[in-house]
Amino acid sequence: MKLFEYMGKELFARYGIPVPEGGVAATAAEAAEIAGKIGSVVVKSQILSGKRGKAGGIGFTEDPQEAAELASRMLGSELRGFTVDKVLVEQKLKIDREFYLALTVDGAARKPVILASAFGGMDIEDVPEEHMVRMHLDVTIGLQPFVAREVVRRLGVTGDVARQISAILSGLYKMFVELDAELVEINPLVISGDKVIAADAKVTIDDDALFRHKDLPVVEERTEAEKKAHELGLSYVELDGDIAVMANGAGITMATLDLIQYYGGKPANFLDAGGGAGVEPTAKALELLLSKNPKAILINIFGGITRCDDVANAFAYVKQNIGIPVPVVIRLVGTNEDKGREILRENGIEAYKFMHEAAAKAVEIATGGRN
Amino acid sequence: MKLFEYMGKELFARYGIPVPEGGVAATAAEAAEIAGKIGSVVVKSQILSGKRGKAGGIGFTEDPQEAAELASRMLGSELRGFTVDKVLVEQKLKIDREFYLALTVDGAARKPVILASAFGGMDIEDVPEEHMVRMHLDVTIGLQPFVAREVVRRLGVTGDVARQISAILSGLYKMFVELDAELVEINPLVISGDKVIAADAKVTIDDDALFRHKDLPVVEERTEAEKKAHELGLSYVELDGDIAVMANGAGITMATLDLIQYYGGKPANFLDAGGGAGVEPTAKALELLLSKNPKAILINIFGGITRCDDVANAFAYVKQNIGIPVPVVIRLVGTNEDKGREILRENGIEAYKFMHEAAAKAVEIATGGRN
Amino acid sequence: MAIYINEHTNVLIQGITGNQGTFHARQMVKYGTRIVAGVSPGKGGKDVDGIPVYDTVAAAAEEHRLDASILFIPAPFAKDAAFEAIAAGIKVLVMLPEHIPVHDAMAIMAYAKSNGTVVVGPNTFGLVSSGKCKIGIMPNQFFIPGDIGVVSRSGTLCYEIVGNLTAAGYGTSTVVGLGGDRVVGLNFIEVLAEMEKDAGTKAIVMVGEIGGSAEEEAAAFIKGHIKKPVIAYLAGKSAPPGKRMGHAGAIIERGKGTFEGKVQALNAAGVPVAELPFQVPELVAAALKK
Amino acid sequence: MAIYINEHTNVLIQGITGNQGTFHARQMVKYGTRIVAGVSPGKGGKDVDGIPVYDTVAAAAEEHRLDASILFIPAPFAKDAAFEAIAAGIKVLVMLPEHIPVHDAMAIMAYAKSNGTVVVGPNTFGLVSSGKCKIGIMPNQFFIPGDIGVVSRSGTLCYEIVGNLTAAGYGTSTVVGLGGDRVVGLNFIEVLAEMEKDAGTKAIVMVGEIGGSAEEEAAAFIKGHIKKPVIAYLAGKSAPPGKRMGHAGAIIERGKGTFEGKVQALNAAGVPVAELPFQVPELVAAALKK
Repeated sequence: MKLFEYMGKELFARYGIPVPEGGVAATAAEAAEIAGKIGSVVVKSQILSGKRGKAGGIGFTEDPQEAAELASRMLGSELRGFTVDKVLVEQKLKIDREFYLALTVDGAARKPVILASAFGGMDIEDVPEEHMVRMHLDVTIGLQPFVAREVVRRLGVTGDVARQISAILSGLYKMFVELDAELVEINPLVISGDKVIAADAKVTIDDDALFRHKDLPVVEERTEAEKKAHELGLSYVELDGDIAVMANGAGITMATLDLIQYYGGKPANFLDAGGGAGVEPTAKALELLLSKNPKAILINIFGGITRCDDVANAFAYVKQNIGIPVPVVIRLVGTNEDKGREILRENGIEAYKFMHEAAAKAVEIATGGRN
Repeated sequence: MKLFEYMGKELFARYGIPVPEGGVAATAAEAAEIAGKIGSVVVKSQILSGKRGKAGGIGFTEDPQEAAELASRMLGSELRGFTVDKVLVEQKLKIDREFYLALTVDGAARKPVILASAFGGMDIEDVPEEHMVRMHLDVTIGLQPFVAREVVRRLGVTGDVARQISAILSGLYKMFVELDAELVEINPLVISGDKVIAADAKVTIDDDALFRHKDLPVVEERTEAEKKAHELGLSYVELDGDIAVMANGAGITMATLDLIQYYGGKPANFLDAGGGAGVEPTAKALELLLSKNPKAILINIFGGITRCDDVANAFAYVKQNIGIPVPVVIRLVGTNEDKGREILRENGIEAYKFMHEAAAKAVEIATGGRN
Repeated sequence: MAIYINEHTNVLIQGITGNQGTFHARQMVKYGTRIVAGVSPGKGGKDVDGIPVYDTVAAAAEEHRLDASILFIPAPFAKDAAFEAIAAGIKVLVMLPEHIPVHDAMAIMAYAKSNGTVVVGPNTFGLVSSGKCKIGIMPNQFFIPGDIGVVSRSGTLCYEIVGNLTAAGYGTSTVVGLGGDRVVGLNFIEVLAEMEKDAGTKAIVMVGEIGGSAEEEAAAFIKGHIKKPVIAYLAGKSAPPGKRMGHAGAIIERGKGTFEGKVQALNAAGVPVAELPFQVPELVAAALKK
Repeated sequence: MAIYINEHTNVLIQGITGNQGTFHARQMVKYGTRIVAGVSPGKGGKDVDGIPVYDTVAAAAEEHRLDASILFIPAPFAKDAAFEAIAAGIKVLVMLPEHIPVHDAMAIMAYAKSNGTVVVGPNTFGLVSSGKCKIGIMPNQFFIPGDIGVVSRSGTLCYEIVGNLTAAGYGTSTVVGLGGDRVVGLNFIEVLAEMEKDAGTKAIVMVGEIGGSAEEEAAAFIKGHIKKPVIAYLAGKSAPPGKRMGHAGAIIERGKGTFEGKVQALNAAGVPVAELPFQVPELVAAALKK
């Protein structure tokens, strides 16, 4: 779950990481009030995406009235695919240097990794490797002082700035662990006079750990259909084609989409029904696919923990109770395969054995045989 | 640093470990007041030693007036070598079962160890091994729920009592780690109806970690001379003989005492001057030895990090500025030995090469040649 | 021959009394796996089809030699169960659950490494040494003995590939599901190295997908260390770019992770990449003929 | 021959710019130890008698192969320094400081074990392979090459014993100070096992003391595993019973720890125990004659 910048900064403050003075505003009046207290401010659109500046989502002013106008222009507008609901109004920093500092999970190393650079700012992804500090952490001992010493040494900073960056790193790690973050990122980390301040905040919380962080704000990135799928325990992404797809497992779902594309069709969605879904969730998933009015539905099941009879029963249930007005192509093998095929046969469907055959058939139906 | 029972129980409460209702009293009136609020109480002398019951340091009553009398009798009295300054007045528990539960450091395993038994109470040390649960903990993961499950399984308890003991164990471990304890011990851990309650508390904090626990109460177990020695960074224990001893290192100091005993003498103290003490602390240590009016002083230095010239200079300083009215036998070898011997020679002392020779000489002086 | 597990491996099931645990205990027994004990706190003393159930892993370990364990435990409790297995000295731990918090996974991997435990998963179907020992939830009928080693990041897709191999007459030696999470215990390289040493494996099939850099790293390793033929299948050619993990994600991957990049890296290491699942057996046949 | 360290061992000094660090750096160099680098945060780029100083261990490791490190670091910061050395891959870590919190010591030992680092100490004088490499604070002149291995719980008492051996014409192979704290890295058994294998060691002297059960455990080990002659000296015969660690201390020791008990255990394992330090060389001579 991605957090908005203003939420990330509230958390930073809680973990002792300095952030600019400021506040979040949902109206122009609120923005003016905050700006009035601060003076020279930056007004920043709060969306779950970076590169807001280039897209016009950030403005500077010293006048509260102008801050209100900036906020008024931003609020409700569309920016990089998101609607702006809030703006962050905060003190404009004098920027002497821009650093980059982040903690994330390095899957290959199976460890947290610190990423840092003395060349922070917008073009951080292009900073050459030799200017990028990478240090893996051993979770059995956590972030020890020696790690911070090594990071600041490699950044080439000393004295009080080094001390401040070490302290920020320490707070950042505590937050990373305690909040089950997948990412905590400060870009830029600004040296402003003798102070080091986090000028931005990107925080992503591990969705799988949200059950132990009931106190965190809830940020919803999903579309309505995706949300519904999530509530059903399904992994669902909308695409722009016309063949609705359901398979069990992320890999086989991807491979199914690949096959549709290979045969010249266009998938309407990615729907991984996961392993071991019973009759009811599978039926709900089918209803979800139907709600998008596809030209065909392709179900590709290789039953392991998923039982073929459950899938077949779900199909039968939906067909008998709700009706399925589009052609359905089913590939069904694995656990309880014979039972499943028998149920489908009773419902007028002959299941395929191979997924490429099923995919080719679905494309044929959707394209009206044009491919 | 050992804590008094009442301090341990205050900490228990802070870590969510249930303790009997009660309070600490320094006067009979306070004891009566607490007893008046509770009803049936136990009055317990607060000393840094166990086996208080057998020594008459614990009394029971239901009458506040009698509680005052018990307190009045205990306060100021001598008990097992300690003066009673405070009594703990607390609710008398109905005892259904007595368990034993402790966490300490197992040096041989280099790990914390849980010790637990369903046969707690006064005779815990005699409980046979098969009724004692021992589980080592891996500090890299701490006390995980599975450890508590295994402890209660081996204790043979289930249901809500198991749940309560698990919770107590969890609090106990948190306290053990956060307070740098060497020992946290509950004996007995009482099953009273459907509640599990810590009826006693033995807590020892690691002296070497006190620097990070400035908020803990300070309990002084040392005699005045031992206290002074501690402030000088010396390890000092008073004994009842007449040969004052100073050596550098716990092992060699022990060996020096062994030699004195071997030759028929009696050491007045154990004084380990440690490694690398400079001129001033060594001089102060000498003054400390002199303050106990020994018949002879034996100094046994094998210089490693300790420098022989520093020791010799300290001797010279004390001799010249304060005076040394008793015979001093010195054994001096190791780092800067030649310099040290030369300084001693200038001060009228010929140092020995071997410690057994020096010890024999010191005994000869102290016993007037009777040995 | 086989890697990690074989016909002598004694297997524990943690969470054996749950629906999934019981169902798959039966499936594994049917396959021939030596399921010697189960653990379910509070259920000690009961049994599941004659498999004795204990309250703790330590209690089970008092009665049985335990070589491997498989977890049928809800994600929030999986870390504790994994620690319990590792602390009891179990050397192969199969973690089925998905949705295990990534910080828990990192903690498990660190503890497993310190204790010399091989972790398979999490979010895996398990592993199977065909005809000898299956520790996982894959359908029994597809895993027939043979000399093709298979290692896969994804589950059902792996069955798909194994199904295609089986249909073409190729049995499998050991099939390992690495698991679909960001942090998992085994990677391609470690499994490839074992399969290279395994006398029962003649060719290796890698089932990968887009994202991460595991396939690129495997390719580099194959070049230097693997002499047996390796065939790959990769899913995700048609996938739109996935969600990114801030700048940090980009910095870590440094351009790796795309379908094309992976195909290029594998080809450069002499590994042919099948475009469709059913092409895998053909490529295996061609490689074995060489 | 020697154990743990030898003439090829590259040694780092953590805390080299402090008084003790600098003094003993010179002493070690004088003894012949290959001191290749020092670390003192904030002092990177300086040198001590030509020994380059770095800000961090990682920085030193970029420039030098580091086999061992010795800490001249105040106790409150020793844990961090120890972790730093272990994380940098140093395989022998000598921890001089005393008064290290026991929880810190347990954390260090756990981390060292996971990373395969041998820790000597804390609260030790160090170790020396005589004539080859000294990592510690013991006076140079007593450690002359020979074939007696010495392992001791206490520091100065060990010099005393080695001094007696030297005076009697016995040089030493490797001398190891286990350290005087409750939790230390090496124990008698581990060192005895190494000395048994070491071709440069003909006889072993153990210097023990009352308290704990290390000597009893060593005695049991010697019985089963050590064929070379072992001689012991124990301090503390005259000591009054020490302070006890609650019931827990008694439960852990179960009657072990007394002088008499230790002597009995050692004698039962065929280890003669000297009553006075100067008797050690006589017992060594007698054992070597057999």
